[in-house]
Amino acid sequence: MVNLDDIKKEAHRILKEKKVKYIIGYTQGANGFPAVPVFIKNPEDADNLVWNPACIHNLTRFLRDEKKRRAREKHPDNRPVGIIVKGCDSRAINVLLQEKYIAREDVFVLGVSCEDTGVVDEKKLAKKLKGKKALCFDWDENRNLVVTTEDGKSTINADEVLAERCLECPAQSPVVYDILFGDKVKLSPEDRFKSVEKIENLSQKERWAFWKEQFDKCIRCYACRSVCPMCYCDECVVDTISFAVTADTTAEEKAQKIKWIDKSPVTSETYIYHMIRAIHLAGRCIDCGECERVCPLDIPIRFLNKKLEKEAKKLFDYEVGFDPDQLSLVSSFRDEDPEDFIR
Amino acid sequence: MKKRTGVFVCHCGINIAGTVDVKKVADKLSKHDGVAHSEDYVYMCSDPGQNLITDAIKEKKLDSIVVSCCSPTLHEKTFRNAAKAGGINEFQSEIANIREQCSWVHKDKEKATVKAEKITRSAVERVNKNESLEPISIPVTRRAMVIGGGIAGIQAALDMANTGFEVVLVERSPSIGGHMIQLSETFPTLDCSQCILSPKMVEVSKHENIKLLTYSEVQEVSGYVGNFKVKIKKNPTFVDPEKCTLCDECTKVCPVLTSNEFDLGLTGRRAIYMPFPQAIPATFTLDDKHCPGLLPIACGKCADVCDPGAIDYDQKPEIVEEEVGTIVVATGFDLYGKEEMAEYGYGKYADVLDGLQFERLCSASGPTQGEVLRPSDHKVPKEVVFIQCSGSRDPEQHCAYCSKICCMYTAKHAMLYKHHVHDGQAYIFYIDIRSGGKGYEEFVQRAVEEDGVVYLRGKVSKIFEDKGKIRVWGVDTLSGKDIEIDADMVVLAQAMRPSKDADKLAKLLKIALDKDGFLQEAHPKLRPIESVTAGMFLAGAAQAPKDIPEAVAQASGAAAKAVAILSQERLFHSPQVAKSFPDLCTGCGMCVDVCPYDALSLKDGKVVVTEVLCEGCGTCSATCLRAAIEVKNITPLQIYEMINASLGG
Amino acid sequence: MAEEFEPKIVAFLCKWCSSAGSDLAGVSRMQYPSNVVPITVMCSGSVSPLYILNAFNKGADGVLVSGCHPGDCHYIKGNYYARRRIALVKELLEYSGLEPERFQMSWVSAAEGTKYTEIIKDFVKILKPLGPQEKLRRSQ
Amino acid sequence: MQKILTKKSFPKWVANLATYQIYAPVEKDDLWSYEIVTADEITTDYPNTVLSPKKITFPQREFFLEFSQNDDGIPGVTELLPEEKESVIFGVRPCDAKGVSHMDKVFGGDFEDAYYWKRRNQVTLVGLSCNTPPSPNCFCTSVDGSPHSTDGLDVLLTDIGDRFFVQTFTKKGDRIINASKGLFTAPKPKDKTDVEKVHKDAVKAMPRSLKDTKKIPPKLKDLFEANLWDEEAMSCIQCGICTYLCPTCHCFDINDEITSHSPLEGKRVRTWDNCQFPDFTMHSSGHNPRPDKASRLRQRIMHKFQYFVEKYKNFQCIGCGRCISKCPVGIDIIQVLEKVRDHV
Repeated sequence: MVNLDDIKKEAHRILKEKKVKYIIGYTQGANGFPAVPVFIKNPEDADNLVWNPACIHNLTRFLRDEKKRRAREKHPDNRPVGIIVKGCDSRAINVLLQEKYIAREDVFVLGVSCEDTGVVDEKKLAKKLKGKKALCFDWDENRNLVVTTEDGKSTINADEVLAERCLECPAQSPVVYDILFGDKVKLSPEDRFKSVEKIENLSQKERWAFWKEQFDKCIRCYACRSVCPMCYCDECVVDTISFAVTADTTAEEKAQKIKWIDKSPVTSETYIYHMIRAIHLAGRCIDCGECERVCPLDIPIRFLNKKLEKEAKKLFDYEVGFDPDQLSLVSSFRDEDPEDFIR
Repeated sequence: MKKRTGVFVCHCGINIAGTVDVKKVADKLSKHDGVAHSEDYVYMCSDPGQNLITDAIKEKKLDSIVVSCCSPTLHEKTFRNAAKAGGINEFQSEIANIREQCSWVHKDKEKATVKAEKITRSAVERVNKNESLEPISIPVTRRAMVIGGGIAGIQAALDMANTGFEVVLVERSPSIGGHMIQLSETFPTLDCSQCILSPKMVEVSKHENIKLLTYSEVQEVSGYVGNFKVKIKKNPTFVDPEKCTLCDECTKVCPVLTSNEFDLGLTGRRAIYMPFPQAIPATFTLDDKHCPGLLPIACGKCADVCDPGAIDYDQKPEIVEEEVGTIVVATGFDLYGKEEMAEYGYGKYADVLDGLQFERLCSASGPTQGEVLRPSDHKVPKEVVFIQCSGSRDPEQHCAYCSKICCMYTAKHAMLYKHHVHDGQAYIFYIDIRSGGKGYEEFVQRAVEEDGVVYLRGKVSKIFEDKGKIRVWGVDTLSGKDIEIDADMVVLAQAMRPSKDADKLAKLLKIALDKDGFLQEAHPKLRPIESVTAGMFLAGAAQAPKDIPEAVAQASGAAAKAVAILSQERLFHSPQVAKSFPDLCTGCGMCVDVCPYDALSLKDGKVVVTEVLCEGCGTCSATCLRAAIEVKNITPLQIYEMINASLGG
Repeated sequence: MAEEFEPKIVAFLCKWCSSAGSDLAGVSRMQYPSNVVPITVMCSGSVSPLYILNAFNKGADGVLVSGCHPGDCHYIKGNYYARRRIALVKELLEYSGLEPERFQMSWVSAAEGTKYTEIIKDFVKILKPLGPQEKLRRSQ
Repeated sequence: MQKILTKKSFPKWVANLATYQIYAPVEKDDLWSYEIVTADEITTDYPNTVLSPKKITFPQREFFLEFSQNDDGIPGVTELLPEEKESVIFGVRPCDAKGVSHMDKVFGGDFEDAYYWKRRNQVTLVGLSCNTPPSPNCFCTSVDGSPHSTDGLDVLLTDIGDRFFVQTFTKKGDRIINASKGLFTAPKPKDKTDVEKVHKDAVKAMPRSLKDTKKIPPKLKDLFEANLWDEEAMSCIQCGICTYLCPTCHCFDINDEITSHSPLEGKRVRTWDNCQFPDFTMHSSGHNPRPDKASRLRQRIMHKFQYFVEKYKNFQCIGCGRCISKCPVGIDIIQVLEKVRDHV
């Protein structure tokens, strides 16, 4: 079992010893669920850290901000950043390493094992609690969630409230870390791709009906992009102008900006946006499910990424985020790659 | 800012105009954004047609042109030159292929016209975003390398050296000369092989422009046409040629006896030896595989008797690095092993020889000083059976191809045999006689008529030893009769195959092999001398089975090709290469991984392009997630515009 | 009377094999429907998924990507990367509800004019009953 | 005027508004949103919709004009105004209505935005006072609002058991009542006392609050350079949720969107834009006056609680709590404002 005090102790130690610049972790949110990211600089604040089933966020997203910050500063403090990661998040670290976006010495990884559970799906829990506010909760040893609300304790079986991605997670404990909390486990769920098959089994017309309805909800707030640890491009296809623009960029170069997608939130444009997003995450998405969680309109974006995760595994035997030294999915090939779809 | 583009629609007689309303296309395009001039003409590629273009460029102040005509593979150059002549950059010219990809494949005039329009519009959109480019110029290292010191390599080296360029000739064995120096006489003139080759060998050794590296092997090749860097491993001979006086004392005391490669095992040699009397360089070599002397205190006899003290057991292999602008590969051939021939006794029988062994047997400098004697008992063979196509033309078990020279040398062998053994009888089993070549057919006739060689059309099914004879079972397919001959000697015309380790070398050089393992020419008809890699040329039997004249011809051809490169101060490389955008690059290195030419590398976390290595395939740009790299003049923006134009209307 | 639906096809052809192959079809005067507008690229490996999506977005009813046969790539291995990339795009598009028939890939060598002709003929035949592609098409 | 409408006759009333397009909150997959409905789909028990009625009065995308180029390359342009269609939106939360009224100020005044008003004038807002808070993050009372505020509404309904207490404040409001005079009766004293009680209780039920908001605008003036913004923005991911969901955010972008390139066809389109997006303030020179998320978060707060207040004497924020509920990283505007208020 993970012991929060161990985490706090270690956090306190590395901050005190000035090993790290600050620690990215979780703390209690204003209205209970979920937890919220916190950035701890002073050893004494280490006490504010929490570890519970509400620690949903993939904090590696914030490494991008740190990198940008360092780029801006004249005399940056280049000490590593302490970061708390779950199994899925740790694989994001591996991908960032693989893509040379960060160096291993940039981060001090405090890995926390989800052991045989994971994080709670906010919406599932809300349904269970029928609008009541969860005051505190944690897993017991029988994979039950013990929740306390204003009217007392109740226990819910993990499978009923776990985030779907956790039920399909291939690595519940971190694959890269400087220190590990909790037990190392590697459950391989009998079906990692259930959510994908649900849609695959629909007919082409049904699939389209399904996705059209989903895409038409999209308001292009780009939260899915903004929250994704892999979406770190300086310029995104959806941005109207390029951040690469500098004082000496010529008018011609500015004119080179291609409008792959219009700003109008209409089916075609939104469809293209989500396709491009999924393709760009092929072989890079580690299924932390953040994109789907943050969507204010509950678009099951994760299904798109998960599909490509499945194909990468099925067609190319490619697993994401376990080996920081492997070639990326689209910059490698095998002679035996399938080509039955090619005429 | 849109450009001022000129559009020129070609009728190509009726080839295009027959199915495409060229006037309409020209008229429609004249209204396309950025088109300042648009016209049609019956033959754009004709001089008047080209003048039309150059004039229009000048009069209408065009800064780019699109020619709607045949495939760019045909006239791209023509119209780029026309653009140049008009005073604009050649890369401001694009071709819209409305013949092969439109008029020729459609009948419906209306539809074909619409399509021709779209194709042209998309070319206009492309050229609109074309950069003016200048070919990338690369300084040339004006030296050449020849790999392989057989007749082809020698010829190529001499030809290049004689044009005044320095040549590095690399040979794997201790002496140059290759297989030709092993031959006795050569068809169809029967002149002595060594007599015609050794002068060339001497010339090589004396030539001021030739740097000879024998007993050496290529280990590493880097760079590109005009600027290759080659690492060569020089194996130790343990003998200093400067000091060695060729007194030959050492061989007398050497206790080791091993089989002599030069005589193909028909004789033996010492561990310290000179491959053959005319060897170049003329010096001894101590073969460390057999010499015990290299082990401390083991032997050392040769060193003791060597007054000049030329022998140095402590010699180590050294790595020589050579910079050259071009490379000629002449690694030659080996014979297909007798041991492969189940039907002919796996080469177990002493009196079953292959062609080269028989050459040695006939050679005045050979084991028997030119007397034809059976290796087993040194008796004069009275009946000799020659078997052609041994291992050739046999896709099931051996080589599918025809080794080409066997018909001729077998005829020669039979003839030579008769000249040595007047009362002997020569039989030749053959499938076909292929005697194409100057004086070749006559030569074969001479063998039959003057020397009474018996030609039997058919294959030999089996040979085996029986009471000191070699029994040959065959069939004469002309008479249909089974034939059994008790021969004293059998000579197998073994197939020619690429020399040992040619494939490894090809890998180092990044040049392809064909299905049989011979070096692949760039084009079977039009570029038979070039390899697929720019700046590397092929000579001799390394490319395909050849006889001496062919090998020499190709060698001179390769030399000429190589000199064509060396005679230039600088080479020019297409400027349509990758271009990176550091501001967008995050240094993930995916493009570096996919580049087939190692043209990309990371420097301080950003990708950089080595333009001379880039062939402009664009795989990097499709791989990049951040649009941080693209190929000039076929950028994503241009494709984007082309897509839009192709779909409009 | 309504005239028959004519699908619009964009074909990305690699310069060395497929484009040459379609040239050969021309030289041999083979006949195929005029629905396809070819865009010649250097290598199938240079075809970005964005091109494919953009073609559909700008009204293509079908998209074809064609390159050299495995092993024949003029650039040694570009088509292997294409094969992998396109496989992913194809899976994704089908999964998200696009008719699978609308997006195809083929290997066409410089000698395969006939094959190119057949591919285009069949493609048009398959696309006609599907009608116009509206899903990714920018129209509203 | 003040009236009483029994819940029984409510559907009849809606039915009588056949000439109008009727909008009301409906639920699909746990999400509530304003959609075109029929009388029987309208309910009084619903949480905050994801998007406020802003999506109707100021749609995320609207056309300005249509352009094209004929065969001879001659361009043509036609103006596109919103379609003629009167509509009534039922179940508008008082805070959201206030949002609309704030937006009226922005698009009205010295310069009137023709497109906005063409649409706005055709919309009648029928509010429903919040007897129970529709969101755990409601705090309208802290920003000069209330669960039964009337600002921006044409009509306000209050659920008092088996009947609605109906108040109208505009001609538009009167019109839709008068359309079905017979259904409405004059309120009795009991009705009035009931309403007052319901309204009082609603205020008490307010789940969240922010004290001394008055102190905030002057305080903000001096905090432009404060590093408080850096700390608050650390966890911001720069998505557009808070602003797109905000009933009062009104920034927009105008683009020419091309549907066909040859011949050229397309529309000039206005779409929502978002001050939290990095490219929002990007200059073509490459200079970005709001280069980091701190400055963007500051902008959101400053705009709502200082700039707007200076110009219109009102908080722009109407306390609906959407930005709090939906923020992916739990940035809580109330907590931020408290830090601002108590900043020393």
